[in-house]
Amino acid sequence: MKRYSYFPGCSLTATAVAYGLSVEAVSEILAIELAELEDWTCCGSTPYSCFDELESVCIAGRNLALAEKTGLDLVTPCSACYSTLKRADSHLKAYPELRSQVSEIFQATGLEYQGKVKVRHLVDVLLNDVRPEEIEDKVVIPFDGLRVAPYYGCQLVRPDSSFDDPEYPQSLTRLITILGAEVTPFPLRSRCCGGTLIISETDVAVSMMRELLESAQSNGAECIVTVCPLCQTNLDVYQGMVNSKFKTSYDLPVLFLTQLMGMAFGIEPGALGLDRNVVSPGKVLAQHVAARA
Amino acid sequence: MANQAYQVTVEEDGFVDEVCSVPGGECVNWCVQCGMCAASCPSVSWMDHSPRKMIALIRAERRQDVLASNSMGFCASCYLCTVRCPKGVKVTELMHVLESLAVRHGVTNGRTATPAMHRAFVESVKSDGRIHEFGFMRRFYLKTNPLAALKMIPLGLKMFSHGRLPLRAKKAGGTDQLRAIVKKAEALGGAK
Amino acid sequence: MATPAPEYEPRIVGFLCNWCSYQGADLAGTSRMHYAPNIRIVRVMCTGRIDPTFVAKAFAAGADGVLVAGCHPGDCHYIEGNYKTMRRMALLLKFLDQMGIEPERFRLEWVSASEGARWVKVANEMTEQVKALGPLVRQVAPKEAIA
Amino acid sequence: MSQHEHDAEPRIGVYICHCGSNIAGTVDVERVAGFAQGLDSVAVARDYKFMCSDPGQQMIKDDIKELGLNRVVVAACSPRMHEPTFRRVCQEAGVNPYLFHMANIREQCSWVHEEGATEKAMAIINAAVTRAYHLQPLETREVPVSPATLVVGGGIAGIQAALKIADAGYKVYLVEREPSIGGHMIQLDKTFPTLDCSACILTPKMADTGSHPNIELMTWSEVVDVQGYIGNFKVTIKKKPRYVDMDKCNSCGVCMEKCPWKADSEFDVGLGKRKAIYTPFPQAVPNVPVIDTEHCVYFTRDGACRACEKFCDPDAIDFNQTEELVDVDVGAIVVATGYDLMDPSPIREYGYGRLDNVLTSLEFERMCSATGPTGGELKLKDGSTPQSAAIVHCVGSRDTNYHEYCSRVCCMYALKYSHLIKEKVEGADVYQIYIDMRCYGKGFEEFYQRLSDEGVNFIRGKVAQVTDRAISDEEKGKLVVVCENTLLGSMMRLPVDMVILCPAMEARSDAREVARQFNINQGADAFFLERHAKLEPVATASDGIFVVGCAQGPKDIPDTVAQAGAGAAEALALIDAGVVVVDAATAAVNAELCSGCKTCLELCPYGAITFNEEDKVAELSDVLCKGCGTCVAACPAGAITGRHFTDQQIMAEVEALLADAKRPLVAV
Repeated sequence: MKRYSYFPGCSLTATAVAYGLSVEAVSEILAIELAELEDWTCCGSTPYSCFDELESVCIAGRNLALAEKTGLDLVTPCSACYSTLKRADSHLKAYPELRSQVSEIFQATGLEYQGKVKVRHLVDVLLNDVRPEEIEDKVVIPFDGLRVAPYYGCQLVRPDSSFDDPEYPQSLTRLITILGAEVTPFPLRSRCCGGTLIISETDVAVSMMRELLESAQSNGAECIVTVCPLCQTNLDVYQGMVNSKFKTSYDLPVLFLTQLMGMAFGIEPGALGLDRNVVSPGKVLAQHVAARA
Repeated sequence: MANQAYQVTVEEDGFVDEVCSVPGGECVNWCVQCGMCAASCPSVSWMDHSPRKMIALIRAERRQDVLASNSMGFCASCYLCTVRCPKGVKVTELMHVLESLAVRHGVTNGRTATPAMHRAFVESVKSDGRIHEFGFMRRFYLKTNPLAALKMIPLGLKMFSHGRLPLRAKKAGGTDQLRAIVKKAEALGGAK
Repeated sequence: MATPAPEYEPRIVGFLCNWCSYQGADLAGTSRMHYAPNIRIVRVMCTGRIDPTFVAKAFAAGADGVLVAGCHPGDCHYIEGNYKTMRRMALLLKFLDQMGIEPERFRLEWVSASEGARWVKVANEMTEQVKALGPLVRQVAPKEAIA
Repeated sequence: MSQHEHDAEPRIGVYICHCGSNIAGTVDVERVAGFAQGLDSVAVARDYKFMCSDPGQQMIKDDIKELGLNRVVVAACSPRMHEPTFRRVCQEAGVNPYLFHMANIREQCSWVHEEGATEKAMAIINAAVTRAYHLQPLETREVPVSPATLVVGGGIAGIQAALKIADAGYKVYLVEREPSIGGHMIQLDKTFPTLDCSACILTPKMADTGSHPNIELMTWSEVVDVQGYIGNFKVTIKKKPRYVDMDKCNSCGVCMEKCPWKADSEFDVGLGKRKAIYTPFPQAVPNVPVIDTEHCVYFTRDGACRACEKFCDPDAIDFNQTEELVDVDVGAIVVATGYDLMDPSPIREYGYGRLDNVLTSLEFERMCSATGPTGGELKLKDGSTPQSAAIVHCVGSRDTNYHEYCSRVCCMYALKYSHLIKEKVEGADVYQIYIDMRCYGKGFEEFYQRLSDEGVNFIRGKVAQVTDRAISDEEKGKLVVVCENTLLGSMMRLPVDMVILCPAMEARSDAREVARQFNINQGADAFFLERHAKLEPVATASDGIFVVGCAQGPKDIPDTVAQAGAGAAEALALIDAGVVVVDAATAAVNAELCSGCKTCLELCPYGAITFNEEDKVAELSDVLCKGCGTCVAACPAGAITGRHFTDQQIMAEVEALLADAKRPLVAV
């Protein structure tokens, strides 16, 4: 049983609730104990660091301080939280003045952070702690040749990825193929989906997404698999907007890696939140059910 | 002299120092103006000034031109510029730094809604400890562009019907401590 | 950043090999890098020359910390002197422990001729580390004290 | 015990150098001088602007005579800088040079500290004076120098150095690991800024090298071991089997015609083919082929084929040749091992190796060369002629993700390329995408001007991406180069037929092993480190071993040739002197104390210690001993002394260094 301190991140309680469900379902089968960090709050996130440096580091630092008490690695499935928490940790190490300010603030609220927490993304854990061989053993209903475009997005591998290439990441390939699925070429696999610009500068984000969907479809993908709540929301929920804006007809389900994994483990769809996907994956998955079960 | 025209618009000195004083800002001194960041940026075509030019303007002490530009508002934080920069400039970080400076100086830009979105986000975090997407989006749209809010209704419904948009916010356990921290940070010179 | 502070300033003796670390320290100078003045350097041709008693002597003479720096393993100007040092210093650490000298007061580092910045880092870290420990207080167990 | 039985009580002179303001700027030199004056056995302490100047040196000499000084301490720069100078001064004034000690208060004090510099300087000088007190006079020995020189590497640097030394009448062993000398230069087509043909100017030198009576050329060979010391190196060279008898072969080339087996040509960087028995290029020196055992079926399928053997009139083919080890004695070594061109494929966004028609500079040189795989024609993968090309500067150079340094030659050969392209393809569009044009050399700026007139498109920016993803019709089927025109502040997508990358020049992949073999240092950039960046540009950390050409750092042909000349001059100066002085600071065994435990024997890396079986004691050769002191520290009986670094001297230095520190408290 591997134990970790677990930081779901805000999205997993709402827009990406399916991610939260599938992560829990899958980790149970893989004997990963994810102990949810008590009283965790927002990671601080990009918007906050654009608003106020000190506050954003404090807010992220608070979660780090809580995690430090558990003595466990802090795992999050959310790429944005992952990069934000890592950023705060490295900022606190790189900038002494910031560190002293933050510790002053923390003292006043009975917190302390010594910089001992290792922030890790779920993908890192699956790849390097659980390891693909073990995951493969748990596959009961392999997909047969489901063609998947692995979408990494940005913040899983940038600015500083400890476990994959920042521009040509490979880590998902192995994790997807062991499920019996096929990985299609996807040149834009680590290009940006527009992130939060979808809210403030919708046109910009939507045109970025169009390129991604185009690249995925033209390379023969039947669905996109991602590990970032925001990427999934953008590509899934806003796919219709792309279609209406550019007169396209993309119909690409966008699944979380853990949803795909859960299916292969034989977990029933409801428990993986498949009903939460706006672009329904039902049809595509059905085509591969023949060979399954 | 030809560059007199520029001299007129040169702001009072100290902007470079100010940028450098914020964690992540010091890297403006390393830039060689090669434009790798600009050519790697997915949203550069929407920006008033490319990231490279932003650094040039900073070095020219053009505070107003920098802080009033929409460039930060179009940064998607994809960090492609950062990993490619041949001089190790953390361009994305810099964009965040500049936006926070704009907030501090109360400089706003009419042509990007991103800062308003960020503010709405921050307010949501401060009130509930976690981000409550529905509340935050509603707050944002109503503040910036109620019409857009209307356009968003079908989309919101779509998410709602898929159980992805809880309407009521749940206050997170750590909220009070978080607020205390923020208060202290503000006292220490964080943005109001 | 340099250290000078009102509080106590530790004395640290650095034994540096002539070919790598001493040159590295020189490079830090020619590049005008600044670091804590607490380290005072003794030049030897090779760390292999360093007799553990030198280190003991330094502590006895009032050093709060001792640093030994030589070529990176495999780069020794005398082929493998630094490997011998490595083994020797491992023993020394045990001895220091017996003498009630915290192991953190002693450090073995590899600094090459081109690593001026690394020398600065090592010197500053060592100073901070020893400063944190405070002045060297040699605890002598009663028995020894009598003997 | 006192070591002064023989000589008089120490009278020490201490000289504190201001070094202009380099030291005086941060160290209170007057105060330090006053402090020194008060130390035991110090007869005189002075401070002066520049101790290394003539008046400074004279001051020391006068004091030695007038005040009867018998020991000298100079507190100034690093001993690595001026110790030899002041040792000489002492000697000239009749004081044994080993009674001089140098206190480093510049590199390791005034330059690196602000507060506390003066105090530290005083501690350093106190230690220096104490050490000087305990110093003992030593006698240096002169040993003869073997009059030959080893030159490692047969590129333009090695060739030039070898010829200079050989012309001066001294023997040279020139070792080259490839089948022929010529190096990178012989692969180049034209040379900037004069545009003269590289081969045309190099082949005469290669021929001279091959035929020079004083040069023993060892191609297809590698240095495997280096022993000894300045003036007396013992070098072992491995001659790889050529399977062709050098003496019998008449270079007719029939074997190469008849050989049916092909492999990629290293010389044409994979753009062309060569046979399994081959000379890398027609003008090879020596013009004797080698058999590549990986592609020759005689070796892969034992005994098969033998075509070359059948058709060789002089019976030069000899499949039974074996590797040969040759030992040579040399007095000096010139390392001219050159550089590697960086493989740009890790820079994925440039598509090298993934996209057709993205070339490296070296590949383009071969394509331009009349002797190259395309006979000098520019050809795309599909055989057609490129109508447009983009030349990408700073690929892996000036980039902290790869190499921080500037490779120095790319700007100029890039300019040369635009000229060659326009010369070969009428009206071709050529784009230079650069960060800065660095045209610092003689005639370079003029060349830049000339090329600008030829209508090259200069775009200031760094290429972000080379892609084949077209977003418009005019981009279809082209390579698209993405960058910002930083002077216009506008984004560019340049559709071109060919992209030429200018990759960094980097240290040889085996530079680390070579550095260890010759006992020289590498810089942070992995190139070999010169002893002093300005004043000793070709000397290394090891006396008698010199480094020239691109092995020391990226440089163009003129600089390489100049440096090779410097290396030759250094080697000649050493050899011509005929003798070298060996440092007297070696170890010595005290036979009375030696217990014969033999601990020291296997410790010595130079086999300087032998065991005298009759007397059962260790004996030490002070010619072989390099004075590292490892045996001294290890001797359980304390029977070995490290001359000039005795326990007593070092202990005293340590104590004095801490004179101002309080003793550790003892808590019982």
